[in-house]
Amino acid sequence: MHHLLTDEDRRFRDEIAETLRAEIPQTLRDKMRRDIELEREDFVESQRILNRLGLAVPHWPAEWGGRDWTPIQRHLYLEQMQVNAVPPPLPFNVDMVGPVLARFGTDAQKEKFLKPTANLDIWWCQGFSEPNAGSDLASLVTRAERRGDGWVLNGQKTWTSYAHHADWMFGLFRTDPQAPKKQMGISFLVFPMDTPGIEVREIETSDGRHEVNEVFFSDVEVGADALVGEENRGWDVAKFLLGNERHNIAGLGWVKMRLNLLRELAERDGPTGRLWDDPEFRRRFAQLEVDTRAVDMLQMLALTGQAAGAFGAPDHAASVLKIRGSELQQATTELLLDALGPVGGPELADAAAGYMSFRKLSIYGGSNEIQREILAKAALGL
Amino acid sequence: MHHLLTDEDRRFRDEIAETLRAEIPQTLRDKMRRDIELEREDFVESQRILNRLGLAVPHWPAEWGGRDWTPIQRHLYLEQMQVNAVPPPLPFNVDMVGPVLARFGTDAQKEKFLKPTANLDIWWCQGFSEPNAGSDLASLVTRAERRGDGWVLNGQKTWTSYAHHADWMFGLFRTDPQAPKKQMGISFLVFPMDTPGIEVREIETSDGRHEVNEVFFSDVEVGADALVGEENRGWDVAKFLLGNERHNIAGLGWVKMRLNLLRELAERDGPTGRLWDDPEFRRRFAQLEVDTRAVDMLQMLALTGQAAGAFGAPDHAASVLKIRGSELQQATTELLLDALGPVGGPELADAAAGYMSFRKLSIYGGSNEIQREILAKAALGL
Amino acid sequence: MDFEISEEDRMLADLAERLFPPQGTSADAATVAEAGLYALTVPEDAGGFGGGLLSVWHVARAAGRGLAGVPLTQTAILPGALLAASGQDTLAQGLAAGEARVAACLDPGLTVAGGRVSGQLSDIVGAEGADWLIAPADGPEGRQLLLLPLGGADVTPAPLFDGTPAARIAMDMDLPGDAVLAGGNAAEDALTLARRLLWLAVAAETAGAAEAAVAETAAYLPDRKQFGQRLADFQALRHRLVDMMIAAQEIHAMSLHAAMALGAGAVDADVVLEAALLKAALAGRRVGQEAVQLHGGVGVTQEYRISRVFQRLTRLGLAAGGVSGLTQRLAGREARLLG
Amino acid sequence: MDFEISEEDRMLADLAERLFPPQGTSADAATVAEAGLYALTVPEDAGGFGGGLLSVWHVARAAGRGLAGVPLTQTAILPGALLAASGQDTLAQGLAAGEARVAACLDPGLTVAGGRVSGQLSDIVGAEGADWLIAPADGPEGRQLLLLPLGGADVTPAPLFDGTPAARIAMDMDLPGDAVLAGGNAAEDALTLARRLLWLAVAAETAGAAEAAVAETAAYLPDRKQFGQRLADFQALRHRLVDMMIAAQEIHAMSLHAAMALGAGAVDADVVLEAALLKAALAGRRVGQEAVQLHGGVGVTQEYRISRVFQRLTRLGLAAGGVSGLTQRLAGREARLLG
Repeated sequence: MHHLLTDEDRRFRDEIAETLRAEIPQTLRDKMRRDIELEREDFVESQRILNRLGLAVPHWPAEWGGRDWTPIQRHLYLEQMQVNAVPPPLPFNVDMVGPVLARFGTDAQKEKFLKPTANLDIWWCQGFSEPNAGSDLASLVTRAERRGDGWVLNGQKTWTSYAHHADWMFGLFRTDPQAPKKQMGISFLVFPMDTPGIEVREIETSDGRHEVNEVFFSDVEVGADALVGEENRGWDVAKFLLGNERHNIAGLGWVKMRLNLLRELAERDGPTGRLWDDPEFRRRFAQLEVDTRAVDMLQMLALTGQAAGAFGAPDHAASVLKIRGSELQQATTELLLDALGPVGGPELADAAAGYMSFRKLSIYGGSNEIQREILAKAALGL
Repeated sequence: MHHLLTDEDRRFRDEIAETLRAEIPQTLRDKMRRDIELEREDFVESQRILNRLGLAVPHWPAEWGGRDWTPIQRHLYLEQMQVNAVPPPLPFNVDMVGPVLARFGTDAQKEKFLKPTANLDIWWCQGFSEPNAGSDLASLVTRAERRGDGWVLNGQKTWTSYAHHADWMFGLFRTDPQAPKKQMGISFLVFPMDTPGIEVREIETSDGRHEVNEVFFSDVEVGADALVGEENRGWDVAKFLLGNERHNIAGLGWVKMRLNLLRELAERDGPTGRLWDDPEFRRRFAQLEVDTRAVDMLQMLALTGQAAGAFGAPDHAASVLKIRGSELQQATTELLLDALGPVGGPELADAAAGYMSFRKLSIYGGSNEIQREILAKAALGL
Repeated sequence: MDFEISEEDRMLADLAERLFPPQGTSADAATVAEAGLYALTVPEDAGGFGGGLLSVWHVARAAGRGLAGVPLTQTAILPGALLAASGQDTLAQGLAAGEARVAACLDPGLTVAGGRVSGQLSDIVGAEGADWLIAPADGPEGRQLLLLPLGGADVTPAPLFDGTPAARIAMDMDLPGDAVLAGGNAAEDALTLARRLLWLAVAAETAGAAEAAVAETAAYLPDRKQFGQRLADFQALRHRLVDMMIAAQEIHAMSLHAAMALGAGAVDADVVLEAALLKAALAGRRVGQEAVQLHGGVGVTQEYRISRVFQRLTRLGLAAGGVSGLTQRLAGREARLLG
Repeated sequence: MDFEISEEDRMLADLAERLFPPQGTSADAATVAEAGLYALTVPEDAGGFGGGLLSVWHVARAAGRGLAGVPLTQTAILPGALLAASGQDTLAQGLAAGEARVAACLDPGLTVAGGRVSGQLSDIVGAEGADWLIAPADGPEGRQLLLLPLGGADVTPAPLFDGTPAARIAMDMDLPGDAVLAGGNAAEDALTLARRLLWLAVAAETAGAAEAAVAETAAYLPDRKQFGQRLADFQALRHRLVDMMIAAQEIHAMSLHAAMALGAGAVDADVVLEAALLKAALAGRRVGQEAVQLHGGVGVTQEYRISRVFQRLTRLGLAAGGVSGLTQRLAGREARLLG
């Protein structure tokens, strides 16, 4: 896609890439590349280096470390992070609670949280989903009852990524069960994870790794300063937060990273010869490259405001990119699985964990079926 | 699948194949093989030869020319007809109205119709579908109003294959619009196509050929002897007829015929070399062979009464075989299209007509979507 | 790279859309000539638009969407570019003005020997009724690009299976003195240029036709009822239509990408073009098949526009040697496709 | 060919289904031993079932459906057949009685030299806790099939990614005097026989696991609600489940076909077996992916059985060199696959 960029953007991209390769330890990037499980300290190390370089929170307001990049620059930065397999800044910190605090927080909250959030001195987790409120988030029922200035929390959150690593949680809680609509009467609260009454239980997943959790609340007391934004108006905060999730939704940088890895592995001598000499591998590889190019170009059209011609209207782009991006990411993990099948051992085990884990990409964050419903209605008028 | 047959069945199959290759003119079989449009007289010639050999109506009652074959023998006969690209006996005659008359007809009707029907001295067409009664056949509205001993027909049929060739029509007509259920009040009538008031109009299809028609009725008078079975009980006749359609529903003989043709064509020298040396062609060809084998074995399980293990229950087999058979037939026409693309000219034009025409296989006779609904309910309990 | 459409291309796209409306009847050759679209790739100083690759993309996409009955690629885009490349200003002016009818064919088939040119050509799009044929011929001087008067040849109309006007040509005549447009490297360069235009136009036309398939199906599903429900109420059909739409968008994006890459002289432009063709061929075919299936019975009749869209997509999917050849070529590349 | 299941196979299938129930917990090695299933391929005169290819198919299918935790193929089916082929009646009796634990590995990796046997093996299924390993070794006498006491080797448990018990083995010990089960052609024949059994068992186990994926999903969809509707009410999901079911049926039919072809000594039996493996690998993988997707979020947790079915299908799909190798081999055949 080289020729589609201005000289300036090309330079920007190349500088970012060079910096990342020079500053982020190879060992960290190798772990990421091969789907080896990252420890808490790996994420912390990566994010602190990025923060020092001004690359952890470039999309935040300038006074809190933001860079005022153009959408294309932001895109190129994210893509280079992925292509170079840099362990990404924790999304709960930099994409979710950070921008929320910068927008809705009190001055005291901003002072207290934003710098440590950018530097991963505080590890945040997200308390949104509940057993019966996943795709249909507004159905949440976990209670925050008024007691004095603060609240008492009771109930359960689920799918809470890295709750077992987290220092603080931000989440949505029902502060007014009598509100006339289910989107009303919800508040956005933040509190430390070591508050008494919080219990974290691992959810075992098919990749055999510990990432998601259930979090139970029994009479958990939080203070008045836990509230972000207005009481009972937490849905507005959530909408703002979820809107931010849409950047780089396709994750094509990961696809390209994995295609690079595949090419590299295919040129090794394997137990059944050099994979690069296997025409069936080459066919699948080429097909993936063609598809990636096409989706990459769709993404460029969306980024440059020329989406209408291809998408009908620009706001359909997110759903299309989510569907195709997840499909392509999954297809690359599948090809990697096949490439390492005859190799066996730990290399295969890591690839298998990656393959199984990334099935979630087409499920989480609004499943591909939900995206198709959105498109059927919004783009096709059905 | 050779080893799955008894010696006797193998001999039976080989004899049928030899007879067909010896007796049915090569020119006729070549036309069929290459999807060249058949004329009326081609069908007549083929069926009369078959009838002389006792191969036009082997599934009819023995007194009207039937052969008392086992289900496996019937299957092998049908498969060999297809593998050898024999223009098949007209289904409206031999699979539809013939068995209906043998079962529901009066002695006079049997005497009058069965022999000429087997010999294609009478060409029948089927008046079932209407503009708003296709998949939902019982919604038909074309009227047959009592006048004296007979009826007067008014309304419209559609999708009537070869109505322009036909001597007679059999069809379903609403004789009692006041019947309490839409399946009631329908009668099965037969009448000559040259009865005054019948008008046949061609439906142009994407393969550019004349096969299906609309048939309009304006005050068409038919006599008492037009009725087959009981008045207002035509739905029973229709159910019997449609049940008979289920034989050889997969059409795998056509798939095998076309795979043979593809192999033959691939070994010619083409404009871009020998297609058989093209690994991408070979891959698709091998994949089709594997899939055909699998569906062929499913069919054998259904035929030998061992379907329950694979299908859950035997009566789900028909829907599965319809879906997969149509998909495989379509896939072979698609590969043929690709094989002849670089050749161009009339060979390509015929292959393209075949490719486009056979899209109907997944639509007619209960679309694959309807089959999936049937299976979801019957086999999966959803 | 500027993603904005230029003023000129906007005008050309609008013109093409008026001539080949997404609904209704597509213009005949005379109307297209009068509107000036035969001048698309004729240089401005020969009275043409001087349209570049992006102009070709916009016009071909509109032609695909509107199921143009006139084979613009072979009778305007290629002839204009080839005449321009060989300095045939007079004939180019005639083409631009709609006075001379020229067809171009890029495949070998003609032979020059002993001062005569001869050969059998089939499926020559736009040759019926044309005055001139531009075609390569092999002979003692190697491959030459010839401009031949069709008056001296035996031209039998034989439309392609989707109705595209075409002809079989049997030729055996004295080689006119001024027939050679280019020889040697110049001939190869001209043919390479023309092949790029042809492939780009095929990909862009596929993008337009796939869009049309999606639009027709999206209009049909809410209209038609079965078992008392609108077809649009069946979720399985809705989801399949969404996947068709995404496929059409990918063809659109990828063919536009190829136009921009060629225009920018990108090092990987020819690979991107082949990738765009493969994407168009595979995705266009699936879109056509699904559109017919979702239309049900009427999908295979000529009554609804979709059957003609399907025919068009089927024919376009066979261009450039078909999917096997394209797959082989892309899979066989040592260099990575992604820049 | 008789399509009816024999009395003996019906009994074996029922036994396997009791040990590896479609719901609930699968039996451990001791229970399987007590039930006698380690005797499956041990000849009758050595106290075994003397089960043939169809017996293996029935048991492996049940093991797949019930997600057997015991790797029967590598610890019963292959050892029984290999011990029988080399006349090791005493050890075969021990295997059948559940007293001796034997694992078989068919891949090269061991070397014989100077009276010693050595090598590194990884992913050896069933080797942790086994007393004996049957494995090929290369040396001055060519490839030999060895029976080795694992007491003399370094065995590190390293389960496969789906939890299948397996080990890494580092070996460097004197070659016991009676270790050679077969050499020369006899060794190759034994390995060929064992490879057929392995592949057949993989295909049959995939058939069972795919069935399980369909059954789990069919049970889940009516149970779970989203936006106030049962998931089973979403037509798009229903249709995808039907396609999964058909795919599972094809794996079933094709693997059974292979068992019958091998049993009948059909000339194309080995090709049918490879075709069955390819079908199993490709269709099994799609079934697993779709089952997870249709389960939604819980599909990737260990809470529901489907995640273990998915892991199993993923692992089985990598057997026999994977889909690339199988595709290449079948596509490269000159002879037609269809008889």
